[in-house]
Amino acid sequence: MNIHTYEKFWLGASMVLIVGFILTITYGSVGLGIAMVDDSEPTINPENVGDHPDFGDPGVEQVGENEYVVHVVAVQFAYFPGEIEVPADSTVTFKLTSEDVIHSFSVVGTNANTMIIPGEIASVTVEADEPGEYGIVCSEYCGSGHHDMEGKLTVVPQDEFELEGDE
Amino acid sequence: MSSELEREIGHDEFDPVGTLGLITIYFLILVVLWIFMYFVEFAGGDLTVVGVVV
Amino acid sequence: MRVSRAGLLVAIVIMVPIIVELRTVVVHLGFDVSLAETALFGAMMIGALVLWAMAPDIRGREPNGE
Amino acid sequence: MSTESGTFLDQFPAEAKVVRTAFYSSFVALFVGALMGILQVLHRTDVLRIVDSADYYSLLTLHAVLLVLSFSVFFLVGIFTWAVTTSLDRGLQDLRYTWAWYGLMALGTLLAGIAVLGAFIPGLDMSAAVLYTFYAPLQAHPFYYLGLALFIVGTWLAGLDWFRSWWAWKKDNPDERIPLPTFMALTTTLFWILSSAGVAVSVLAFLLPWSLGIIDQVNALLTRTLFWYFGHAVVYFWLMPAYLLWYTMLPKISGGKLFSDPLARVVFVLFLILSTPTGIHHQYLDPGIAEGFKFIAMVNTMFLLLPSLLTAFTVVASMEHGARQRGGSGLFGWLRALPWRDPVFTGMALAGLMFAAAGFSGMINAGMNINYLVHNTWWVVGHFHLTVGTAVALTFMAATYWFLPQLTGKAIWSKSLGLVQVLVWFVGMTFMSNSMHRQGLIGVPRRTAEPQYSGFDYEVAVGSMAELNMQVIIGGTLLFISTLLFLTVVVMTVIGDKVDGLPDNGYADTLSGPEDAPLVLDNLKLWAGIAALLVILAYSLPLAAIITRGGILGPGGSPSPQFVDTLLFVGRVAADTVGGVIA
Repeated sequence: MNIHTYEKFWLGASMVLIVGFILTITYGSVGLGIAMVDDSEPTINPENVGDHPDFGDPGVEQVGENEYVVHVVAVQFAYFPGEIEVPADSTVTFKLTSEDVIHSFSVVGTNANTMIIPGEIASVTVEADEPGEYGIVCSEYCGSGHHDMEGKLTVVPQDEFELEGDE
Repeated sequence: MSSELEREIGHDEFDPVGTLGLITIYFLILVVLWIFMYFVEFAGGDLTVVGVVV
Repeated sequence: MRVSRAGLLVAIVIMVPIIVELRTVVVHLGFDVSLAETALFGAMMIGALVLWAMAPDIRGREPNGE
Repeated sequence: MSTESGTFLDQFPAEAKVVRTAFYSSFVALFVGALMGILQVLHRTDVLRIVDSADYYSLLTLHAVLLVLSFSVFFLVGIFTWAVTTSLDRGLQDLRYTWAWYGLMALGTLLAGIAVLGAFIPGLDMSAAVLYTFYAPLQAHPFYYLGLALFIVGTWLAGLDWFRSWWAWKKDNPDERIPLPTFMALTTTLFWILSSAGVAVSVLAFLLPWSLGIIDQVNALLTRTLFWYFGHAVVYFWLMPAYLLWYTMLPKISGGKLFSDPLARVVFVLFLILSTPTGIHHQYLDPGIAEGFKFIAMVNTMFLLLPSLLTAFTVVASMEHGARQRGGSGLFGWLRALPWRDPVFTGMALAGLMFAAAGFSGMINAGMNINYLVHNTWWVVGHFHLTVGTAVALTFMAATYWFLPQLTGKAIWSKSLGLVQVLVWFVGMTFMSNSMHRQGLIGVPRRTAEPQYSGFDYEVAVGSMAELNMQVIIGGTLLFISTLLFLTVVVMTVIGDKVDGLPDNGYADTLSGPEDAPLVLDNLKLWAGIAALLVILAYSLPLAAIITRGGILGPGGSPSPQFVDTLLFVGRVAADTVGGVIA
């Protein structure tokens, strides 16, 4: 099998490209610490989400200094809670599950983006640095009212933040 | 088609130098765009996803 | 003509994505270019292409792309 | 190649009729699908909303199913039938069998189409607004799943038809290499059967029984994973016939020869072994799947770039060979010597150019963590409108200008209009796809009737949202016009008169022929075995993990909407009526 020299060159360049892509992604995972949504959370029965200790009363919860967990339940066609407020300069973990069909939790214009699959709990941890307001949309078609499914995430300056129910 | 041919070029006398030129340009575009997309659009974006499991 | 009429038409069509993407690149580099300026610039580029194509071929013969 | 000269119609009139019918079926699907496309463009951009936003999703389902399944697959079974028949120079084994698989495919499309359109018929409690991916627990009418199943079984039988031809040919020609076009059809068939087994299991074991009320719930992540087991390989099923045309027709039309037959074989073998164990890259953002499995899928996907990158070189080099034989010279000056006047050539070349652009957005999509940026945004839609929507669709339309005379014995009604048509498609797709990519990067979701939300505004980096939407409207309109031009040329050609002096049937010669290819490349059993092994390696652990986590039938979530009750009710009414009549 004789391959033209130029094509051999291109074969080499293609391999460089492919390996380079894989190395970039690996650097993102290891060097930048970008983790994927995975199977670290237990499964959940979508019919009993309301009885779940965390998802029964979803919302923002402080779990450490500058560390927060937000439990969100997605249903056709809303998020509970629909409006989320977290402080700036904090680490926020979103834990998301669905009571009915597949949804997504996509914070518009940011990297916070995950599928929500009934039976599974999606967990995404993000660093909220600057104050700002973001829209949240369901980017996975979930039924006839899919386009109405939205929420809001507000990152407020630390001194303005207070947890719901706190005095 | 053969009626339009001006000359017959065989296997050994053909070096696809133009193809090599075009594909090199393509290669450079890919590399530049990949770096831009990964490090500017993605890694430089807001709400960086991290692996801290709380 | 340096290229066939069909060849010129195809070249003009291929200019369209180049013009469209050029604007995105230029704006990302920090120069603000409006839609109208892009259109004007695009028209100039296509005009230049047409002029180049219309000029007599230096080799003095018709291309056989027709 | 054929000993008898003449068109395909002269050589194989009965097979030409099969191919013709498959093409016409595909064109009908193209028309309806394109109509749905323009309606969606106008709906999403809020220019004209003739249906309720709740019904938009039925239009979207129809658009996707008709274009990516019916249009492309009907056309490709036509191409492969032509390729096998022409390159083996023998007719199909049994045309009754051939018409049977065609009939199954047509019936399948019809059933699925009826299920979707049922949503618009008042009083008929039928719908299938589940989109092309039909993720459970969204539920469609059983007709939809049944239709898809019949359609896929039809394609399997078609694949078997090509194998039967080859087996028969091999008996007569035991020592010959498999002709390249046949080799391409056979390798494609193999990975198609391997991959579509996943969706067949999903539909027949879970979704169909569930929609009929036999089982109560399904495991949403399991059926979704089985869909994507098939869902990425299917894109190569669409793409391979376009590759076949680029490898075997484009060099000939450029006036040259295929640069390398052995490399073409290598490319198709790579597609056979790598197409299926990559599907999890559509599930990078799915909970319930370990990061390691996602990484493995990414590595496989990245290596799947290799055959496409090799194709780019081989095909462009073949075109360059043609251009230089036609008198072209210089580093890039040879480009001027290509037959740009010919819509067959120009359409395929522009399709290839757009595929190069699509290659880039595909590389981004293949990247694991960068998927957070683009997943389920309009970027993805922009990407596949460049691949299946242009690399495949435009190649097919361009090829039609060559095939139609071969199949009907009639000359193309207007080649100039054909040229205009392919150029309009290119410009239209430039605008539409560019805007889709850019809207995706600012977070505009795909698959939504109204991307306008009340609580926030998109932050547009360049220009404005209105301007980006205008690009989509202009692009979509041009694409629709291009489709109408295409169908006009087809219809006018078909109703025209037969002419003499059409070019002979055939395909490109090679510069480096099959004799340069190692014999092992033709060992289909070996490659199919490796492909199956890789699939088992890539999928057994993720599937086992998913089933262990959630159970084979759950935890599922409730079906939405439910048809079971209606079905039972209709069944009872029917039984009562029949009972009453008999009594």
